Amino acid sequence: MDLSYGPQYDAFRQEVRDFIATHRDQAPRGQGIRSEPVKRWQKLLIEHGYAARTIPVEYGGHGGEPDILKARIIGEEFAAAQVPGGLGGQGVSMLVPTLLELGTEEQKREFIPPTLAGDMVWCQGYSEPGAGSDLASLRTSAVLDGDEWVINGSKIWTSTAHLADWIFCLVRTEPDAKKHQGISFLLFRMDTPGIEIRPLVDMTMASNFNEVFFTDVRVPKDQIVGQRGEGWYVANAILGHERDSLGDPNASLARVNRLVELMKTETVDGQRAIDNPAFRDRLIKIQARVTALRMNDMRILSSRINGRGDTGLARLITKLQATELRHDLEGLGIDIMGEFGLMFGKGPHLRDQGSWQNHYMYFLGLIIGGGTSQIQKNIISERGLGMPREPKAVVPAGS
Amino acid sequence: MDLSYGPQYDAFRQEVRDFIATHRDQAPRGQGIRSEPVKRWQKLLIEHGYAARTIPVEYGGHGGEPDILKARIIGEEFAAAQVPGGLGGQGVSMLVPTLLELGTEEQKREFIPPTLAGDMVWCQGYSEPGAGSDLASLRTSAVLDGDEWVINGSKIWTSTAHLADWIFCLVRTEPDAKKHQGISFLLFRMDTPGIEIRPLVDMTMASNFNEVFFTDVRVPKDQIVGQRGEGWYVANAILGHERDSLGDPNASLARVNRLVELMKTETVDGQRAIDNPAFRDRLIKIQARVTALRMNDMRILSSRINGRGDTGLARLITKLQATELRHDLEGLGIDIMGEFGLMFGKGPHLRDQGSWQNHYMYFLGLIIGGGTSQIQKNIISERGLGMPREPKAVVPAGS
Amino acid sequence: MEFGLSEEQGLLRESVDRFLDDHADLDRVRKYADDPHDRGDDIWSGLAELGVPAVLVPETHGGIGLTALDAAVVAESLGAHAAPAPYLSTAVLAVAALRLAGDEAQQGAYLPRIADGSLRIGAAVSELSGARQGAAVEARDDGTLHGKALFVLDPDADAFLVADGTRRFHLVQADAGGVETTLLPQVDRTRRIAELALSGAPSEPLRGSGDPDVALQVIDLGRVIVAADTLGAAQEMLDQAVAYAKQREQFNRVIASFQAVKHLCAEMAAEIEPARALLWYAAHALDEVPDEARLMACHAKAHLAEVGQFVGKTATIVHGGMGFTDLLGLHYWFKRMGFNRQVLGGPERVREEAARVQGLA
Amino acid sequence: MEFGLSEEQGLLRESVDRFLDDHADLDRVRKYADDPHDRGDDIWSGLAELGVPAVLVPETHGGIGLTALDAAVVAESLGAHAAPAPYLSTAVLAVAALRLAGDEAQQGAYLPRIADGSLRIGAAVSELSGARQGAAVEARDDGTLHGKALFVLDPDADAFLVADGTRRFHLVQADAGGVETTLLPQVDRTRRIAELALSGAPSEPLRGSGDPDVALQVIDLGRVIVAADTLGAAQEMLDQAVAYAKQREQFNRVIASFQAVKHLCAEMAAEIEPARALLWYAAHALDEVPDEARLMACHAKAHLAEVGQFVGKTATIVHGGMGFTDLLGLHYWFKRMGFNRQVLGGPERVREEAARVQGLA
Repeated sequence: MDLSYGPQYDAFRQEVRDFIATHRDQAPRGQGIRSEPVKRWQKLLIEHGYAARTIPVEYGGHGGEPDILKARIIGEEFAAAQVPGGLGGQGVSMLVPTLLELGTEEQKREFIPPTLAGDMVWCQGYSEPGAGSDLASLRTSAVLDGDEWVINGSKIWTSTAHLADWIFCLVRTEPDAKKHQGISFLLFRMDTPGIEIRPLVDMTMASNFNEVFFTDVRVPKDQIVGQRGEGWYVANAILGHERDSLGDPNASLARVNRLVELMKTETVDGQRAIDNPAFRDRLIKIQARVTALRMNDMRILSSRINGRGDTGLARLITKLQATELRHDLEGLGIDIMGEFGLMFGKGPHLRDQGSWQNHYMYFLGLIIGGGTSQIQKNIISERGLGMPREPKAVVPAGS
Repeated sequence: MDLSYGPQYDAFRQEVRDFIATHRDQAPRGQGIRSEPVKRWQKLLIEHGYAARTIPVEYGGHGGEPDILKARIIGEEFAAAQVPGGLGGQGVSMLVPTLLELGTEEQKREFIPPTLAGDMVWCQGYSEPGAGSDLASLRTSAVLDGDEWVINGSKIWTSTAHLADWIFCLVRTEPDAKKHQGISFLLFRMDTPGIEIRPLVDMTMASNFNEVFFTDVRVPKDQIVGQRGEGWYVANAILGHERDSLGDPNASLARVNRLVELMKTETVDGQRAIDNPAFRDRLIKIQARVTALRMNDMRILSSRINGRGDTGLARLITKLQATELRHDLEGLGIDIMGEFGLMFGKGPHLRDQGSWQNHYMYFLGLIIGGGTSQIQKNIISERGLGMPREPKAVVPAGS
Repeated sequence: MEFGLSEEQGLLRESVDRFLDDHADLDRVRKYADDPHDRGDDIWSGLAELGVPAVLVPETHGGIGLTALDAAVVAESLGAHAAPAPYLSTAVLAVAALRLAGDEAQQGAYLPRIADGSLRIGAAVSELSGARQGAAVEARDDGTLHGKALFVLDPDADAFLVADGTRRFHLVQADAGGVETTLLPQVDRTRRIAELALSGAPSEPLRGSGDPDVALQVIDLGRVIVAADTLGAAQEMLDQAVAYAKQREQFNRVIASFQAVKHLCAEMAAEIEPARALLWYAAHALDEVPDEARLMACHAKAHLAEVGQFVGKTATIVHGGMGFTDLLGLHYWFKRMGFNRQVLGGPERVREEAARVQGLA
Repeated sequence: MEFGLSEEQGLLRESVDRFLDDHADLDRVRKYADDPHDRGDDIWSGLAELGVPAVLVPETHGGIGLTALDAAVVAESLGAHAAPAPYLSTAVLAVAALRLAGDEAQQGAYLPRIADGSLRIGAAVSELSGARQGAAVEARDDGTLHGKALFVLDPDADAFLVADGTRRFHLVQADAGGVETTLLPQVDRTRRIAELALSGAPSEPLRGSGDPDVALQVIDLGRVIVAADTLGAAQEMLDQAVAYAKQREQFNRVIASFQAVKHLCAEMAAEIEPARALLWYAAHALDEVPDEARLMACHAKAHLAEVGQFVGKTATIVHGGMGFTDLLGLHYWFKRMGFNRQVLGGPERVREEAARVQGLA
């Protein structure tokens, strides 16, 4: 066990700190994703290798060698300094890696540079109202008509649809093929005629998501990644990435620490929450779980760096445990405040901008989204423990 | 809501109390089930209608009218006075009601009177090592050879096999019929040649159960209840009774009260367990659950008395909740004692004869036995909530 | 012997259910949630026609003089519909305070108007079950009230029941001088709460509330009613989850046929059924088993809070992504149970009180 | 950077596993459990050949001077095999006490004999993590010990490490006058504990133990080792449950294909994996991160106690009736984790200590 990153990384960490100290004045402050400060900042980060670090120069990246620890250090230092890092979003985090792996040379040159530069914003069109956990049963269709795909159907949970220039979208192109084999991966502009976006209000009363409806949307034939019918495999080539990003253990740690502070100030009948032993017991239980997941994350990181394949189960359980833990943790925050914990929306007595209620619900959403806890348990038992899939059900004829 | 039993029942309760006060000297004290004091006491109870209350006189019972409240009062008063009630055991509680419902007149006259009198002791042969929750897949076979059934196979969890004169036993008599339809319900003597009994040690290190092996056991053809192939229905006619008897809420209440006493005397570093707020919080949580199940039980009782059919779900959940609750409750008892809670077997520092450890394990056994919690949840969702059975699996040919 | 609802109680429940099905459906609830000027008067006056505000008012004062269990039955229905109504404050807490501590004149003046639905009384009693820094009301000899009350139920009422720092009750007219309410936006938009600032507000003391046990009895009743609201909401969420699972298809099957989904629903039912019996008994005990009343009220409040939290989460999960959206409005029940968990004491504190009641703490 | 076991630690684990597979299988464990005269000498001497008792003994005293994490790796293997061995008492607690508080002569006298397996030392330290009425040891100026110690680990040892009421350590020979042990039959039959009555027993103080923190450091280490034992046992129970589910058929399918069974196994794995990382870090922190050592030891002890309880119950349920019987011996692991839950502090008390360590209580 050696938890130091080693001297060369200490030097790198110092570099990052120096960069932040020197340039932090130039960092954007709450401006929108298309604003000049944001784009300038992104450009600066790419130049220094703090964004798009491993993406080749010819596609607008920094062209550095992959280094998990450097990536981690960059993330840690920008977070600690509370300075925004490189652009995120589904274009950068999902489409770019997909194109790098499976796109044509033309596609890489056309789409990656503007995406990285912040000039081209993407949304993701995977989920459908009827499909849910059974993603592969999607029904949005694309039919070839001359040189164009004609798309009809709808998507749901498209988080930046109202801001996006383009969408990467799964559609059914081979209606007669088996479920997973009839899907293609298309790219098209969001201002194509026939696209309607409706914001989807969620239980936090925010519209973080949208529904997107397609009516005879016509898309050039060659805006496909991979071959016809390969869309499922294209999408899954990077789907694992998304799962890892939910329930960041360092965010949970920060949240526990905040909870401790809150417990020292919130009182009922003159008793501080931290002096209520039942609350304290719940706090320490949660603190141990947060610590365990942080260490689980360290173990996964270390295993990646050292090229070991011994943390398969540790990875598979992360989404399930991290989202459940955060939901519980935020719920404790509400409980220790009592009625103050109910406050939500703009008003007096709001603690931490109402974030305890907001996260409590948002993490319930994450327990469900990206594969519900039930699906996660299927995956853990099948891939992690080698237990058999459920036997195929006898489907009555005609269904 | 009217929780009084009414004046006529108050009078009845007084009668029972008077009986106990007058006769308690005659009650057996720990003697075996075949002993004279036990049989004399049983006879006295039947005469007064405190045992075999509703069973016709011609079969050795008291011949009273069914009255759920009187039955409850008898149970309450004998328990409160810590005086043994009428004989229990699988013969009295399971076979007798089965015979009353489905036995022939000859069978009733032959088997019920000696069973009630304590002269004929029974064990139950339902479960098999290979069958478990899937009781109907049992494989013990009975083949008709002339005027006799020839039985081969084995049974497990037969709790009084080593004490019993007779067994009521499910066997497969129609190997070609569908699973549930090939079973018959046979009665035979436990001293029939070819029967071997092996005690089954359980995790409490006691031998409360046995395995019973049958090798060419020959049984007269007419010792069958119901018709050939009807055994599954015969057995299920009364199987519901057993479920109700697990996790008696009044026993749980007594146990909580004992736990409170224990928490007042057990100390660590000079602090009584009851003064440890984390333990106290766990205690009150459990006390609420015990109260809820007691009230659930009252509701079921009331619904029976009043001939209502509105407590179907309340009944279905009882076994699941009561066994899990008792397991948790006994576990709290162990925790509040710390290392003293580990003590088991004859030795110093044993609290309550080691019953906390013993029950902790025994109720884990009850969570499993008589339909595991998983099976219970299937039943609750299907029968209670009308959710569909799992679709039939595609079974590969040949299996 | 009869453990359960009487035929009359069944009919009461049905009549309230039927009215709310028709007049407080989800669209109506959404409208209330979105419009701060909507007092839900149509709902309350309709409920008044059914006798809902009169449930606990004695017949001598124009009420129907029913029991706490009847009041709980109504609360179950309100919870099941996530219905906006000043029931807890007006029909329960204010009526109980007037019955226990009001003099004959006060009872005569207020109870009939509560009973017929024409008078709504908000409840500023939160400090009785847990006071916060800066929140306390002082009653001066001149009959004026000074100070601040937090988490006041139904701030758009005509008058307020106010508990002062000595656990005595007072009535204050909403339009009196020195009375100022500030809405506290909170997560459950089917109920409103506010901060009440009192600066020399003229008030009318309920003189019988010198006995400190009176305030506790009012809170006991309030806790049972809040727990009943959660019971109704939890049952509704389970019902919705089961119904949704039976029609939603995934992987070519209705999801109700998946063992994992079935077991989630079974676990909800297994929690709700005994909780219902506990709740009914706790309500019954308030009138009929005084020795157990306070303990049972604590058990019902704390236990239903936990059951409600479990069911709220689990029913949402059974609905999948649809549960997380506003489309089905499932979150109105989720948040209502979240509200119920905290008002009149969160579960940890109420359990500690249950221990104290038994002499264990 | 390397979070996890080194290659050497992997080999250490393998070598202990292999030995215990062969020489402490379930039959051997049963024999130990059934025969009070069986000290498991064959197992301990075999482990000694592998260096197990020497793990924490410095090289200068004939040991191999490894880290707390190495010691935890060994404990995992012992837990996984439910192996009877005086590891916690002799190789961990006594060695730690001698290293921290023994003088050079004492270290020279005892550590080499511990390291080669020839000296077994029982541990009478339970009062350090929670004293019971009547249990306390007093050390008199004449070097004799008086009083009673409860829950003494490995009572059939050659000598005892005894903590007195001032948290100082002493060594007492088992065959000295005034030393009497009474076996305390308990549920986990893979370990033995006793009551130790000391009436003027001659003893040898560990003079460095005047610093009260020394005793706490010994307990910290002991807690991590106990938690590691639970981790090993929990993983073994999960492995057995999965293996059983894959071969046991019900309703014409292996039960491993039922979603309910799969989810139970997934839940166990989901608890065990992060607990493993926590445990490893807690062990690492004992040597390398002194600021966090005590808190992490508390977290590891309390959290593994809860994980162990969950896995013990769940793995038994997956086995159905077979899990309740003695046939597969599954209960040996169940009870071992039950024992680990209580020794050196139950979870509630250890969590309270974790709060105190952080200044929160």
